[in-house]
Amino acid sequence: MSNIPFVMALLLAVAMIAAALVAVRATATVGAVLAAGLVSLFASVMFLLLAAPDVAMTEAAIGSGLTTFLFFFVMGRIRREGGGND
Amino acid sequence: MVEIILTLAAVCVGLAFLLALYRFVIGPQTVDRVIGFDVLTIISITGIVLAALLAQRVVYLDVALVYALLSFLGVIVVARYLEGGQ
Amino acid sequence: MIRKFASVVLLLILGYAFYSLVAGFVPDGELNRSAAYYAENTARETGAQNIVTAIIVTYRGLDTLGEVTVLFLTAAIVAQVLSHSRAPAGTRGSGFLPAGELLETGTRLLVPLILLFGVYVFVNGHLTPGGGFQGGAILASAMLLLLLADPMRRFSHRLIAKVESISGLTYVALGVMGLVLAGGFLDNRILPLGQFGALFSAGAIPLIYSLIGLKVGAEFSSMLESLEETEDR
Amino acid sequence: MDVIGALILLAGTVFLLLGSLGLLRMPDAYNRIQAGTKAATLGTLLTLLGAAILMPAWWAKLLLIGLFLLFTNPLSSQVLARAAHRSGAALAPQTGVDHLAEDREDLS
Amino acid sequence: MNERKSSGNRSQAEAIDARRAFLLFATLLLFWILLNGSLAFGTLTAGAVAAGAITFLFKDSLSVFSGYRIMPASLVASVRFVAFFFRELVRANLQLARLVLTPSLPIRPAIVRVHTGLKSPVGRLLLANAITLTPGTLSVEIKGEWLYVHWVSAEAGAEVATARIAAGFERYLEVMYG
Amino acid sequence: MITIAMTTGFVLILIGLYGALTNTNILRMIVSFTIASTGVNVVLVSVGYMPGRTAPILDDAVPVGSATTSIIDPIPQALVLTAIVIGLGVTALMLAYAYRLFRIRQTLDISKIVELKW
Repeated sequence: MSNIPFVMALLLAVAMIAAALVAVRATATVGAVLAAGLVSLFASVMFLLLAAPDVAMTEAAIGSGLTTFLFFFVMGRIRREGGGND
Repeated sequence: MVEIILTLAAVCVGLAFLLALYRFVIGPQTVDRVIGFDVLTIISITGIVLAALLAQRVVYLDVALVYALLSFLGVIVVARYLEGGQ
Repeated sequence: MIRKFASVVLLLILGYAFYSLVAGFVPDGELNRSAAYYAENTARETGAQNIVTAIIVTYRGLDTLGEVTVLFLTAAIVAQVLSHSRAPAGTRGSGFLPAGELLETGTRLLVPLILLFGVYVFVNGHLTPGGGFQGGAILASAMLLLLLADPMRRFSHRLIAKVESISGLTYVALGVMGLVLAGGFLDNRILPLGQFGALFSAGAIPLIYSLIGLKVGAEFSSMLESLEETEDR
Repeated sequence: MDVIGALILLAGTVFLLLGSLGLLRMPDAYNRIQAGTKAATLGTLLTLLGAAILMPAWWAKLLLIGLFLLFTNPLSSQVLARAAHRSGAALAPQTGVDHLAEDREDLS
Repeated sequence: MNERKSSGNRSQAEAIDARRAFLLFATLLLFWILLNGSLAFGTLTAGAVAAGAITFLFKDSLSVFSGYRIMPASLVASVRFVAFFFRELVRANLQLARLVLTPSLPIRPAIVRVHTGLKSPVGRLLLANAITLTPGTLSVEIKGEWLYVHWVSAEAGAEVATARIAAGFERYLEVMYG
Repeated sequence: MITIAMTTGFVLILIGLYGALTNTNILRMIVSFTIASTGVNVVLVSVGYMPGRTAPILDDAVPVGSATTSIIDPIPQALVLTAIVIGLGVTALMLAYAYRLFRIRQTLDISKIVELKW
């Protein structure tokens, strides 16, 4: 029972590192941005397990939410002007 | 008794998490990654509810609400981007 | 090639430094002195349940004022930079296609609820996790949903600017009132502390956090909007 | 009572697991969306119900999370499926008719 | 809306607008009370102020009850709709579980047209959402009176599809929203 | 728990730095930067964690009297909260300038941008 948060943290650590590797190595920029959002998302669950709900909420709403949205808006503008996808 | 069942539930969540993460990592298209993102967010909500149950703190549930909002908005932003521009 | 080699060497050195940091880390057994002070005195001095909120709004209120100012400057600079790089004629915004009918209906249905949730997050900053910054981000997310559902839609710039400047001004005015009526700049005891745990308690903290929330929401919205803006010239 | 709540919670997580399995096994994007959205919705709803039985004082927040998911989850799946079709995501080879592609010209 | 209206029409439109605003306000206040989980005076006041401001600023917003016909028959239909919906949701998941656990994955997907007669926006949204969550179907696009549905185990014909997919929900939604 | 979180944070910083150093696309560099900043935040929060204690919110679960012995250090949390918000500001500025650079140079690849003046 007391091991559950520990195992969850371990899983999240694996997932964060995998998503970060995807973000760095993926071929398409869209995938990279999504993976970065996912890293922030898992970081926020990790903050919750570290007993920091305030930080978890901030990371979820700002770090994972608005940052990803800003990226997609800029990418939309760049694509509209004929910029390469990669 | 309850503890054993909760541990089993946590195991199921962990397995589901790993499977969805695998789908996210292998792709192959961006749409598949977005689906993986969506399902991972929702599995994270379940994880947050479990964490709140284990820590006996009701305040953690606010973060789950932010997550529900975020999974919706994130998927819609990416979908609108993938639809293509003018 | 040299570049890759150099970066790998740098990462190895950094990795060794980080390893020694992790290996030598010993977690605290009990709270250090400042943390213990906050844990003991927050409830009595500020009446807030959430100690993090008390630190951000009251104990370190001046830093938060600086933070909000930095965000304001960021929004202004983003608008300035983008206005210097006009898009080619005939194109507009980030060029999303018109949305489907279901998304439009869903947006009309969900935006009020999301806005109300944002208001809940920043009004309850002293009771539950969350506060002005998170609530402002949620308000901006609702604006984003409106932008996505109808790319042609334009918000009134004047309304956003007005909300931002009025809430910023009131924020500073409340700080000065703290200087006059209570112990110092941004002191929350200008209003009665009220009953511990109620919505209207903790003096001016809910008011200040609501103002921060409105201001931050307006700043994020204007940031998103200047990225989406029509440029037909 | 606690045991019933925990069992409902377990059932929810089992549905989540099956949904993830479907996500992995299905051949094309649309089928994956189907598997993901159905299983995730029911799985999360059952988890929330189980948590509400275990902790009766939390029912209001849990109810809100459930209602919100019930509205947003199918909507985001629909938007995603529409975007997938518009961006030309491939259908699985065993797919039969595609009326939407036939009607696409007079739609847009 | 038309610029030139007779005064009778205008007052009718105003009454509809007022009703919609009131429904939105009531929904928001209910949402606020559930969020806070308390009925203290201060909480209610703050909620009323916030809900009023949102109702005033976002006039074209809808609530779940916009266009809802308040009468006993629609209340009965709502209850039966919810019950039917949850039964279908559980059935959908069981079917999905069987499908996923079968090694050969016996699917025969297709995108079919489904006819709908609903006019109210909220009703159409509820119909599409319900279809997405029922066994083996996923709504992809809605246009006019046609709904395009991705169907995992397809059978032939638009009539069959309409009868199998949409009719069950439409029966109740027509009573509820008209 | 602390060790896991801290190690993850440091590994994220390293991955982010690696990405920022090896990618040539500006957007990818900004993505790597956000990953590194997330890693820093994880490290900072994990420093403030103490095993067996709970979040610094004094509701029914944590009575005021026993706060000193049952909550974790709130100061790193307040710090990280500020850091996340400022991180978004920095990212927005970087994105705006990247877009400006793209408008002038018509490319996002820094290895194709050779002039110093722009």
